[in-house]
Amino acid sequence: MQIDSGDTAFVLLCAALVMIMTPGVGFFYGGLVRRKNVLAIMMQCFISLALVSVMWILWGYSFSFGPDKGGFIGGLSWLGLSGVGGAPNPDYSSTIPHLAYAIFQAMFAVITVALITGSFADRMKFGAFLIFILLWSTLVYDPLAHWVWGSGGWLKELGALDFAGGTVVHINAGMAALAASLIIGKRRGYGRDPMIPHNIPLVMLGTVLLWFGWFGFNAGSAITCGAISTTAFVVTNTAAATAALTWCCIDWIRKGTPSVIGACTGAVAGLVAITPAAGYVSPLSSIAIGIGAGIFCYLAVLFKVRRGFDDALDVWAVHGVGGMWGALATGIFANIAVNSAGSSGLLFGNPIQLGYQAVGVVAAAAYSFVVTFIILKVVDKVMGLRVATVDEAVGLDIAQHQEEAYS
Amino acid sequence: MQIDSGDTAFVLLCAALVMIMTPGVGFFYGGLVRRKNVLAIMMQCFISLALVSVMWILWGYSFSFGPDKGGFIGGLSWLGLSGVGGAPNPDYSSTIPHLAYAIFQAMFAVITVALITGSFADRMKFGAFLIFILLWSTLVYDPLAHWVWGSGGWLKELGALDFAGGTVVHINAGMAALAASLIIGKRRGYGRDPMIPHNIPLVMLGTVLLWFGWFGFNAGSAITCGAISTTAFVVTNTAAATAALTWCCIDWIRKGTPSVIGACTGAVAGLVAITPAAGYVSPLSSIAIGIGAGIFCYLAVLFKVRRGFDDALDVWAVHGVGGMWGALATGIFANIAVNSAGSSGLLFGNPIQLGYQAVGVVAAAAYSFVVTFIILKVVDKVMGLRVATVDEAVGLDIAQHQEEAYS
Amino acid sequence: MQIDSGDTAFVLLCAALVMIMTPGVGFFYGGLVRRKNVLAIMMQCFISLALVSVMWILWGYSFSFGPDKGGFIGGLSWLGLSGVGGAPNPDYSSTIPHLAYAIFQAMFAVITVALITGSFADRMKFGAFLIFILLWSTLVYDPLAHWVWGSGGWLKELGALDFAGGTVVHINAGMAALAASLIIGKRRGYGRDPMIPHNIPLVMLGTVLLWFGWFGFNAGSAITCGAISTTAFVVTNTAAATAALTWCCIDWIRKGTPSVIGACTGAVAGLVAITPAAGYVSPLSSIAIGIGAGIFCYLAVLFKVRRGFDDALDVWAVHGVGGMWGALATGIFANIAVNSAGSSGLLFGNPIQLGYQAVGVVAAAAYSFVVTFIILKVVDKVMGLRVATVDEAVGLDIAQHQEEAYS
Amino acid sequence: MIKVEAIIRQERFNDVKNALATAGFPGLTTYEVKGRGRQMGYTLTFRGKEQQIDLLPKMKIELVIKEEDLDKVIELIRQKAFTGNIGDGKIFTYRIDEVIRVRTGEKGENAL
Amino acid sequence: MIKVEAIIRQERFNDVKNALATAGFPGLTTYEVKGRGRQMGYTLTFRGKEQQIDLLPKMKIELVIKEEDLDKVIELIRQKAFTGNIGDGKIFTYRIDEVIRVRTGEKGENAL
Amino acid sequence: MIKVEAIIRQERFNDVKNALATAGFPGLTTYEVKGRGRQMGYTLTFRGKEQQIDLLPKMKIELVIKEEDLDKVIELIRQKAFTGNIGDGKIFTYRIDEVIRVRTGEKGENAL
Ligand SMILES: Nc1ncnc2c1ncn2[C@@H]1O[C@H](COP(=O)(O)OP(=O)(O)O)[C@@H](O)[C@H]1O
Ligand SMILES: Nc1ncnc2c1ncn2[C@@H]1O[C@H](COP(=O)(O)OP(=O)(O)O)[C@@H](O)[C@H]1O
Ligand SMILES: Nc1ncnc2c1ncn2[C@@H]1O[C@H](COP(=O)(O)OP(=O)(O)O)[C@@H](O)[C@H]1O
Repeated sequence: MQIDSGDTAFVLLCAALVMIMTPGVGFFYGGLVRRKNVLAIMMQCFISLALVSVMWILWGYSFSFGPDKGGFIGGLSWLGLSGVGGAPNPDYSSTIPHLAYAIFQAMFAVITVALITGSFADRMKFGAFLIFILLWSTLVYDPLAHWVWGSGGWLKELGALDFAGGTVVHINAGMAALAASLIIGKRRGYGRDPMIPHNIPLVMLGTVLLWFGWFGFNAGSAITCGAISTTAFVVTNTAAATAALTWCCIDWIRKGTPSVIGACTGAVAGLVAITPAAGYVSPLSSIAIGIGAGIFCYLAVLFKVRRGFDDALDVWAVHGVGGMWGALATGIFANIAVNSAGSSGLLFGNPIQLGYQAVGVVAAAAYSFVVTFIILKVVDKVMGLRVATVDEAVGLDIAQHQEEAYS
Repeated sequence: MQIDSGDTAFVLLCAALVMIMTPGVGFFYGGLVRRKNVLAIMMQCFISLALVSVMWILWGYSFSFGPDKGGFIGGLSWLGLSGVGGAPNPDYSSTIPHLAYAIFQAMFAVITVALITGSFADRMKFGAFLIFILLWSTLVYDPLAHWVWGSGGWLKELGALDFAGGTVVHINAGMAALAASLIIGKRRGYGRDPMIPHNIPLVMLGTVLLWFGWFGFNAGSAITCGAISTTAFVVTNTAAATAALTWCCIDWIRKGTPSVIGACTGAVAGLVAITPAAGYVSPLSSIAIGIGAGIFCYLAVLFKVRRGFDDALDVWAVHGVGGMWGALATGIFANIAVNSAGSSGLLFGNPIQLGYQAVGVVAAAAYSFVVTFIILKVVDKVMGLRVATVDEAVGLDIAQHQEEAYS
Repeated sequence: MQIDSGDTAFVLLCAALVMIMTPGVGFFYGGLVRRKNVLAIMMQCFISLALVSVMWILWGYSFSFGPDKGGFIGGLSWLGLSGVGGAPNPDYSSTIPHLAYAIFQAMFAVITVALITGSFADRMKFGAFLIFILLWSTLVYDPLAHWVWGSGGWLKELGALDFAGGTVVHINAGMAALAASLIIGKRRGYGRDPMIPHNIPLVMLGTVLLWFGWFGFNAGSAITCGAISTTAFVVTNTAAATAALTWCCIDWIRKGTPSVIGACTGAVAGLVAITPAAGYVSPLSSIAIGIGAGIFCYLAVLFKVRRGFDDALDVWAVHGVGGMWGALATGIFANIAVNSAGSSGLLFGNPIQLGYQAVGVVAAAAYSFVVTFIILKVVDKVMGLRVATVDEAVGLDIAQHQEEAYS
Repeated sequence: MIKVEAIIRQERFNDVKNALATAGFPGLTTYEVKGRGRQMGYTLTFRGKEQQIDLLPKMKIELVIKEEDLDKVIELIRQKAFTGNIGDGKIFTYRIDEVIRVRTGEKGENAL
Repeated sequence: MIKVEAIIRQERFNDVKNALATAGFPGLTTYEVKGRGRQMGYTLTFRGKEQQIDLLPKMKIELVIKEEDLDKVIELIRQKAFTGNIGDGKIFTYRIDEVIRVRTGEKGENAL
Repeated sequence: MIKVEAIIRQERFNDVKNALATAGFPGLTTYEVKGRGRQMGYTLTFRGKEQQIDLLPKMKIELVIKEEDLDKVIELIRQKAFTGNIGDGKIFTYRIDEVIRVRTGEKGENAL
């Protein structure tokens, strides 16, 4: 096994692209909240980058990708990245340094945590948030990553496909967000006081960094650079575009006009949905996946509003539901002609694949929801999750960080 | 023909860089307009990305690069990207997947449309804009791309050089913008009410994303990564830098002080002008091209103000005139010693090249202006191009999208 | 020697990443200053990009990397990049075009100048700044780059290690900033009027672009793409993360709460400190380096406040002190097992390396401080460095550029 | 001397401002406000959730004038700010005791 | 008619605003201000440097009402804006001569 | 009680504010406005196009004081806001009927 400079360059640069998605989430969410809370949520995203990066080096990578323990979790032999070096690893990265694979994966662990922050926006204690990251990333993310991608992971063995993290990242973050919003409760004044996005250009900036970085997320997940990464790149762009258009159409019909926030949300929904399918489907299939993403996530948003739980920035509706649709769509549209290392889905003569996908969806959703629920209940008991009422009224930026965003 | 991982990585990542230019245009333009219209123009750019991406998959690539029909347009055989897959294509991309070439080109089709929006800023109906994109991209962009870059295109056969789109993208967008500004008329209050850029840091952000993405635009246009892409990269940076300095100098002389908007505009003018020449000229020549870009585009802006047509954000002056200068400068400074696959220009003993370039300029400018004019006249008749007066006064963000940028 | 497409793609794209760091510095600094001065400092950074880019083509590269003159400076033979072309150069870039190496290095020369602007923020004349760049880049940056990286440079011959510019870029910029702040004096109203960062999301944007671009800065400095660039990438991310966390911890202890600006500052400090060490140390060592960066730079900030010199945006404390710590840390943590082309440091049995590093630190710091001091004294005498008092009160944006950032 | 405070639609502001200058009333101070009146606002939908926006952006103009100009100024503002729809705005007037020009120290009507 | 100017905490603003509407006083104009009172501000530390912030963000509400409603309105504002800590704000009142509704030209209390 | 409204140059604001505190007048409310007076603005050129900017950014300070302090306060503001050039600003004064401190309910001069 020799290191290929092109593949290595590709994966490293894709890791950089994925890295910028996490602050991208911060800008996206930051623009959507009220002015008094923008720093707090950007800070949560930024600290996710810092804290999970270090945890990943110390134990996260080992738990996720280390030598398999019963299909459920990785072992301890790669703690501190010991033994993870410049040589390729036959299981994960046969043409690039093992270390390059490890850092690429680090960025996935980072962003998954950041995505959840949208659900408890405007009311989570910063200290409690840090404890939550530590526990959640270790107890929820690491095992799930192992199931799906780790050598020996049970979902991988089963044959469930997840090209770039529809299950591990998006369903996972979405269900954790749902649990979090139920436990922490609604924002003060929810449904009475206006809660208008305070800076839509910032939302646009976040969306753009996400779309841009998602090329690294999906195409980089090929871990080599050739036909598969190219396909992943193309369908990523196409699904994002299609879902943005779909969202605008629904908005136009329902509200009389399309909106910037709608277009941005739609694009993200499309990016989410194509993620598990990216290396397995054709460009035309990605158009179908994008349309589905627009419709299902839009409906999920409406459902949430009707049910009245306050997943403030729609993490569940966009990432949870978008991820589920994407995982199932992979079981429908996957085509072995696109990627000989994958398998075909329902439409290409292999209906059982849809079953595997459904197992993955259910397992991931249930595990994430339940364990997140327990973690948050415990943290809430021990130190409280929610800031004081007056702090929520004043805004988290001043109350928690003694800073004002603009002056 | 084998796929080269380095070349493929390069082209895919360059495609990502070009992708980010389109929202970059949105930020650039968005900062330049008044606060009440910033979302509308960012939305136009963002929707260009979405809509043209999908169109490109469905028919745009086939029309532009499909098997030649009489030198004028591509055929229908690649509709839906059928047959455009993981294998290289000898005509366009002998070392990377054909699909990679197709998506790289998609980003060019996207940004060209977005560039035009600056001309009718603050007064175009969003619905009419969508119809305009559909028609314009199909009837103007696709043929022009075929003429210049398509295998068998008549300008390519003639020997006109356009390394990365001076003709196809910039002259084209600039002349379309000129036509659009003439048809849609001046902004309400033009010349009376102040129309001050509302957010210059946003203009800077846009400029920076453009400069950054332009490395992908120009260097990526080599479609391989080696000496030619390196040259293109270097001259791109140099021309942008030189033109920014030139613009500042002129401002200093004329207004007594250089301005941020001037520096940004100058940089973009330099980037435009070096585009057609990028793979063919030496670094020292790129300094000359940058200086010319600063001077000619500055003069064009003054000319526009004197003539009183309201190309609101100077698309014609910067992209149209800059593109023309660049195309002609390619005929002057091109040097076969830089790129053996190109040819030399006037200064290096091949004056006829300047003639070919002039033919390209005239043909592209005339075609773009005339067909754009017709398209817009038709759309105007059918549904009206311009928003109601009160909507223009209130601002497009609220009137068209029911959103306010900042709150 | 043959050109490797993967290595070339990597270095070119890394050059693009480093390019975006300079406007990133502009956003970082721009958010930290008061609203009336944001354009002025973004403009200084942007013009650094423009002016140094052109200077580098004309003479900078030749002075820095041209054939050695006595270990002190490069010769004139590469003026105008003559002879620097598509072929590899055995001394600097054996697998990529020499020109690619030259443009990668250009971006380092650019950003070093931009970093200094934070020290004289809010009070430097724009004209004087331009003269300063011209002199400083030529008389300070170019020689120092030659000493450390130029073939035959005396510090390189001595054996001092500087993987990606801890000495050349950061100590250099930091000491120049110290000299500048002493000469230009405190901001008007320093210590009396509030000087609150006006736009913290902009600070975050700058930080993010820096972190993102720094992957290019450090990993790209391997000039090939394989195990070394991968290591550099990983330790860069880890040190940034660790230092951000460290800074937050200190803030939490001292002020009762962590802040966004603190987290951002910490991350930059970590990035600075890992720069000289990037290709030579293990991930675990980078955690130690990051913690040290957080502590030492924090202390340096406190020291500055106590001493009362007005290095407005802490260039000395973060880049100067961070760079020194990084250079010494390289002499402590370097491990030949990580990079066989390097050498080991104190902890791995080679204490003399720490000595070499100390020599590099002292030489660079002294040279930079003294020559910068002289240059600024001369410029001050000839044309004055500082704007008029009323201009400082009104703000540089209006006074120097006749523009307002927001309206 | 009388102070006139007019709260008008933002999109009518430029016309009002220009008309005042033309009519010989250059002096004014202005800023953005949010207001609520009979026009009780409207409902926006963000991400499927309806939001009641009861405060709408308006422009406030303050100008201090001689008492004798009052009717003229009010008429002029009304004319230029008028669209006929709810939300056109309101004008308040009250008496001012003294005016001082900072630069010269002039007082009273001379300082206007 | 009387103009009431209340300068209150931003975080109490929504409650005050809603209560006024409920009590039959929809008309108001509001904007963000910075103020200093007994509450002399606080000290922030940025990058190790202490900064004295003496101006704190507040919300200003202006509403013109009939004289007879004055006590009621003041009581209502006080109640909703109250936290009991320094910085709760102040209310100023003064007489207004005339009110004109731009749309209709109505004057006086009818125009409120 | 008297309300003093001073519209001054932004760059003089810190000095005025500090001087008022030192002289025993901490209480004030302030916000950014745009204004036009004798200083009719200036012409900017953006991208070759001249733009007439007639509204310039100013700082407005409102402070309510006891009548007896009026002259002192005006003198102080004038002194600190003065540069001698057009655009130095204006001061308006008018009588206030009542002041209420939200926290305590105190009224009148005690509430200042
Ligand atoms: N009683 C009031 N006190 C203070 N401001 C008021 C009052 N009534 C209305 N306003 C201001 O005037 C603006 C326009 O009032 P609006 O009710 O829309 O006018 P109309 O009733 O004439 O249609 C409001 O947005 C608000 O700022
Ligand atoms: N004399 C005054 N003139 C104008 N505004 C004032 C005055 N005193 C207080 N204010 C305004 O009221 C706000 C609240 O005042 P503060 O002193 O904090 O209230 P309290 O003394 O009741 O605790 C201040 O921020 C300021 O905007
Ligand atoms: N008649 C007026 N009514 C309200 N505000 C005024 C009036 N005249 C001036 N101002 C305010 O005072 C500011 C300074 O006025 P200016 O004419 O520049 O002062 P001067 O005439 O003393 O040079 C203006 O920007 C405006 O905000």
